Amino acid sequence: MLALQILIDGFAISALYGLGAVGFTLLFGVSGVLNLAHGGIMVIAALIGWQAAGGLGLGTWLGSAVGVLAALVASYATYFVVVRPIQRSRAIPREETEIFVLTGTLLWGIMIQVGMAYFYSDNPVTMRPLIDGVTNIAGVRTPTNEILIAVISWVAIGLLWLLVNRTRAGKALLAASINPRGLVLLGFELDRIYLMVWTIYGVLAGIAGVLLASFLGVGTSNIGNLTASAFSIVVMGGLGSVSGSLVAAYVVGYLETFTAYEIAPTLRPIPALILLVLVVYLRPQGLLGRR
Amino acid sequence: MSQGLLEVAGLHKRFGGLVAVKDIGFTIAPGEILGLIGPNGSGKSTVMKLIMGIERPNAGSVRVGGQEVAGWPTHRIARAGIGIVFQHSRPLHRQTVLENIKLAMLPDSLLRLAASSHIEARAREIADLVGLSEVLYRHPPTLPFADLRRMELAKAIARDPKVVLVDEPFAGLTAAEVRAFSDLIAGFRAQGRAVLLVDHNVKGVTALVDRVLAMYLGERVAEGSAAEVMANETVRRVYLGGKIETHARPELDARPGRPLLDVRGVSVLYGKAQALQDVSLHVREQEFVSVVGLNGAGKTTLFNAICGLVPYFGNIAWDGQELRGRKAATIARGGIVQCPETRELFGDMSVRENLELGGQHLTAAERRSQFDWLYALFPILPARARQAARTLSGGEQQMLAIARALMMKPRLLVLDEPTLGLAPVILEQLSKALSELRRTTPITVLLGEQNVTFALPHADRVYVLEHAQIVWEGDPARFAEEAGAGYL
Amino acid sequence: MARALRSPALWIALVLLLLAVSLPWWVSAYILGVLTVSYYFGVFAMAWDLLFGFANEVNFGPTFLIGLGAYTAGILDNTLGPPIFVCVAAGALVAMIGGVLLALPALRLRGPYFGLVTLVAVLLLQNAIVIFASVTGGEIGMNVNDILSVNAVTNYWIALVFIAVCGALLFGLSRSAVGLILQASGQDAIEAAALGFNVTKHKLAAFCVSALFSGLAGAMLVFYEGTASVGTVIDIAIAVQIIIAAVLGGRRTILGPAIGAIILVLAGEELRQLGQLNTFVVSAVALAVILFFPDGLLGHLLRRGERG
Amino acid sequence: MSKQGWLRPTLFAGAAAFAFATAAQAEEPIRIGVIGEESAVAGASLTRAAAMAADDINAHGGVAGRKIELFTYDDHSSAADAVRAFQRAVSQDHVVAVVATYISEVALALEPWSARLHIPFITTGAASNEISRQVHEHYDRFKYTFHGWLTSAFIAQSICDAEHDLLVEPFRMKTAVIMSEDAAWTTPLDVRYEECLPKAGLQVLDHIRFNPDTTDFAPIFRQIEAKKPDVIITGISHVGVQPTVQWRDQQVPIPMAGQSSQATTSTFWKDTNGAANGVITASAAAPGVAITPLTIPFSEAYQKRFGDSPSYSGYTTYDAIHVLADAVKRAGSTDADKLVAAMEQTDMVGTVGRWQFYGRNDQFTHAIKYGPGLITGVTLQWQDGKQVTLWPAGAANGKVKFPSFIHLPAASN
Repeated sequence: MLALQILIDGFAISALYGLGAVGFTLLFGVSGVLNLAHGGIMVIAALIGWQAAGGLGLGTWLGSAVGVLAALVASYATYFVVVRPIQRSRAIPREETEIFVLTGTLLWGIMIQVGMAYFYSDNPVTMRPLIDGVTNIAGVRTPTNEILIAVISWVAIGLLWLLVNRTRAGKALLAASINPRGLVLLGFELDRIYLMVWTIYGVLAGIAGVLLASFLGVGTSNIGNLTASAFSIVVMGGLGSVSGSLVAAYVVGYLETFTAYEIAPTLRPIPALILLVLVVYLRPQGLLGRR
Repeated sequence: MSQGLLEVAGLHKRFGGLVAVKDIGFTIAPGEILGLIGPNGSGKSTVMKLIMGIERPNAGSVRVGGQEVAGWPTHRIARAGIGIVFQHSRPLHRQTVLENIKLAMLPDSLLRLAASSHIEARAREIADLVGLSEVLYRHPPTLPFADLRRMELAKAIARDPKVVLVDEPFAGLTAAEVRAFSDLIAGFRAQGRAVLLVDHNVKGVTALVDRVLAMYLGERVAEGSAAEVMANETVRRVYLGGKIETHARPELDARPGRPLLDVRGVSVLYGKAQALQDVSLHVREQEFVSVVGLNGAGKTTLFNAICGLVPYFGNIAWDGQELRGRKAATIARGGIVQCPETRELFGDMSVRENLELGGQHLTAAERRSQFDWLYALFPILPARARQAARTLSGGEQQMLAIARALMMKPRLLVLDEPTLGLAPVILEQLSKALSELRRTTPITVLLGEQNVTFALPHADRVYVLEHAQIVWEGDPARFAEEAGAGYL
Repeated sequence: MARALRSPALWIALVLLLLAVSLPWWVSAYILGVLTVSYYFGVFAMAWDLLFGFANEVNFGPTFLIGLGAYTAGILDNTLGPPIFVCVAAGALVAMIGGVLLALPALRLRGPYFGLVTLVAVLLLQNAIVIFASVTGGEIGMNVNDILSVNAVTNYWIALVFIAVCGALLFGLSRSAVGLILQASGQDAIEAAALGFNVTKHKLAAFCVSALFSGLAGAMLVFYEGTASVGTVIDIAIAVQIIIAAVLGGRRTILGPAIGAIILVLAGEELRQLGQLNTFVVSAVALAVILFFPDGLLGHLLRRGERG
Repeated sequence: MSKQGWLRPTLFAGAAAFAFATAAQAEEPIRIGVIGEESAVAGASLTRAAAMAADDINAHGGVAGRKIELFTYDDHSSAADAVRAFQRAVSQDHVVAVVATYISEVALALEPWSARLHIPFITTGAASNEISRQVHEHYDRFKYTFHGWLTSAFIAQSICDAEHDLLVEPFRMKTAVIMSEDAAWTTPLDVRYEECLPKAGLQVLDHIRFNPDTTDFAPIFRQIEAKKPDVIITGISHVGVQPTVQWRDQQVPIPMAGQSSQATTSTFWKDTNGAANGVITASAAAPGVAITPLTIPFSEAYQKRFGDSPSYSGYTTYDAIHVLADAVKRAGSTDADKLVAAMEQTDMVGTVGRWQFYGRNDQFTHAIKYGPGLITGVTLQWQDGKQVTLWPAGAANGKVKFPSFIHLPAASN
């Protein structure tokens, strides 16, 4: 019974973690960027979606769409205002671009956090559930919304998989993550590829954001944690490895849920953190990473 | 065995499956200079790293003045008396030349915060010796390339090592500078140090070395005086190959009208190193033109300039139009397709996927016909279609790389070092494929090679590139007697 | 060392120092109070720069070291209550141990991986403090019984002397033989080793020194503010501020980061009228600096000097 | 760059000093510092209410002819920023007293400074017992600090009293599970819960503390359900929206009562999309509830001026300013020690009840007195988008009402 509960509760939250992390890792894989404004972009989607749905009365679904759109815009802004200028700057030595992108996106994330807090206060908000009511799974009363969220997350991830492995554009994306130079030699414009990956990233982060708002509720004060957890999950799974991130997301999600049930709700985040340190230390390339 | 300052014996190094160094051994006596030569991928640089402890040998011994140092951490080996002059290094940008030299003399201690006084004086002496006295207080970023190399040399001298390893001592230097450096290195002999010069070919180091050891594919192929090694059969085969047969088609170049590709006075600078100097060449429709030259001569740079991958001075015209300012991808789509020496395959993707990416811009029908044609040209590929490119053998990877490039239906195929590190059997297959290509299609090819046997049979015309300049141009048939010797 | 005297950075710093000395006679106690805090931040930033600028290790968690120092000192003071300087020393010591712990992964991991470990270290410390609330006061923090002084001017002098001494030591170190070796190791470990330097040893030392000063400053800050809390000495936001300060002032200059920190704190205070938006403005400015003067303010000046 | 950094403020200081010097000839205003945080609902109410209080007082001729002048600062909920703001208020803006913060961490960080700088300081929202304990233990050092809101212990007490009247009596509830965030302010709260809930007739079946950063509450609710209590007694402030939403989504059949600070804010219904329906929480006051004759006028005026209703810290701050003004009047001076002495004598009716402070011999020195006829706080419930007051009976304007998914003991057994 308890095991089943953990199984069910852990599933949706893990799926959400996964969805949040997948875009992040894809972005790194293809363009080598670790976007520390990640949490900020998710929260933009959540807050604007919430306002569109409630304040502007567009309803949950339309509102969510608006939220995702907002995240997309934010993702473009991150690329064009922060990341690309840094990558192209002559004044920044090649070997230091990485740390500069990290610092830059970090600052950008703070700007987003404070800016959003200015308009929406730092109270967490929640989208109305996409569907109301609860479903009884073998005696475990589960919000139907939670099930739907897990489903949507997986559909989104599935679509991503199809895009990358079945479409021409996706193949190019995959190729870029393996060997960008080779791609240029075949006459592909890397700029287009990057634009595409930032688009995908924006949409994924947006969906994750609105789902989070509808599932658990989210506010500007969560931004730090959201970024940190995406970062850790991605590193744990192996930077750039999509499947790795998914595995890691479930490991973390279940570990947290299990801790909350079996050990103590106060210790919820700790085992995951310790595990992360161990993984990074003993297997720096991550669970499924190659290097 | 003779009492040498540096004694290397039975050195072995494996990287995963491939054996990079196989049972290499030699001795260098005090005041002796040994040249270690071999083409790229022959493992000579690895040998140097193994001696210095940058890589750990799987087996073998390295003795300095009788002391076994194999497997030690680099800094202890250095303290044991081995110094190295890197080809590329990153000096301290915020410190002056003088400080950079002093750095090399500091003790490896956390407590000695201030450098002792005599160091200053010594550093100045060394600076004078290598000819840096003019620029003592300049910062490295503001120095010309030759002076940077001088500084590296100075740092090595400052450590007063018993053994000095020098990696490609003359790369990127002008004739005058080469002379100056030769004298400095000769100076080591006078000081009774043991010197190991690592370079691509004998020619560069003949004047300097007492003995030469030639490597190929990780193995020792010859040892002896420079003259002996140059005369050695195997060495000749490695560099020149054996007997050369050629079938040029001079009529092609004789045709009137403007050439398809026209390179005029192109120069390229890497930082401060002159990688390409006022190079001019042209390629006509359907011609097979070979650019032969050793690694580091500038072939790859030339090709990258043509493909828009590096900035250059001078002009490159494609089918009458200036290429300057076009993005690499645009040029590639415009018909100039490069198959680089690094191959740049998509390792985790299947052979078929690699080819499909090459044919992205084709219609489905075109792609199908291309597939059929290429699969016929390289029969091994269809058998491997589902396999990940990473898992292919070197030869198969090379064929895939070429096939992928051809998939794009190029008007000009730029083929850079296709033979790099490949076994003779594979070379034959590649060679067949090229002649096939030449016979059956109107394609134009610009081939860069250091392996002349491979390059010449397919060439209508040959250019020889040396020290960033074109030094010879002409009919492959005349190559052997006119350029061959100078080439070794 | 001879050249250290020729360094423009040193002269800029000296001029600013003289200025700082003169302040108590003509600015309000409040501004002295703000500067006092900014000086401790200055030391944080300098210690961070020693790791990043010289050893080339990107430490996202300087507050891990600072927090260790601060809380050790605070807890010691509230329990055994030895003289303040003993508590501060203890804090510095514990921070140093923390530094070694941090160095272990650093010597194995590269770039983002190490960065993440430092980040996690902070989160773990943060959680630990909440869990052991009985001694640490949990997230609402702890008041320490003793403080350095109530008098703003006295506090100012203490902080000024502190930053001056730390600055001198760190700057001297960075220009000393060891500093050179460290810089070489950071820039090209292989070549440094080939010159006969034990890179591991020097990097480890760098971590210890950086940790030592972070811990010291952290402990001092506690005894100045009279409270230690997650929000004031451990929170990631503080770490970010320190990093911004270093980048703003100019990495690899030791003194630049200190100046950056002071500017940052003052700016934050100046813009207090903007309420919550001041953080936004400060971050935006910092971002602009990163984009347009990646060398930072002092770094920019020095670069000019070198080119000339 | 750094030059103007410190030059500019000095100029301000100089100018300000000059201005006040001249003003002093006439009636020098009483300067009071207010430290809040704009981006938090409670923090914003705090500064706004202070402004209203000052305006009201000044409109009625000020204090013995002296106007009240406020200096407002934003501390971003950071102790460090608050300390700096406090220093600025004292040494640059020369305030005579400071009203600040609803966050215990910040209040505790400010307390030693009010002691060092001898500046009376009232916190109008923090709950930690520590604040008044320190005053009690080191009276001479900390006597300048006053606790303008119920301590955790008294919040717990008022909740026990309220739940007894609201749940135990009418619904025959017998058992409860305590669910509180693992924070310093809840430690004393829980201690008092443990002892007063049984007295109130609710046997405590279990006691769950969780990490304040928790976002997924499903496990916690399931654990609680397994215990089959009649009611969940909360002690949450850092979280609020999330547990409430999941309580609704998961349709946890057990009512939530106790202290949920976020639920006292007017935006809570919107933030939770109505999941708040049926949530019961303690608060200082509620809109449209006449705890005293002053309550409604204030909340309506606030509503008119700022568009939403004040959170609990708004009411207490509004009163605190009046308490200060009243103390200044009685002390006839702004001298810190005289002021403290006067404040200790405070007996004044405000918007949340009748203000008195415990003396130095009471356990909670300088905290406001709790009890019927003094200050009890109110207990309210979200019903269809409105906060309905249920307790104390005198102020009640509605009855307890639970959403459909709640099983009441009557039904269940």
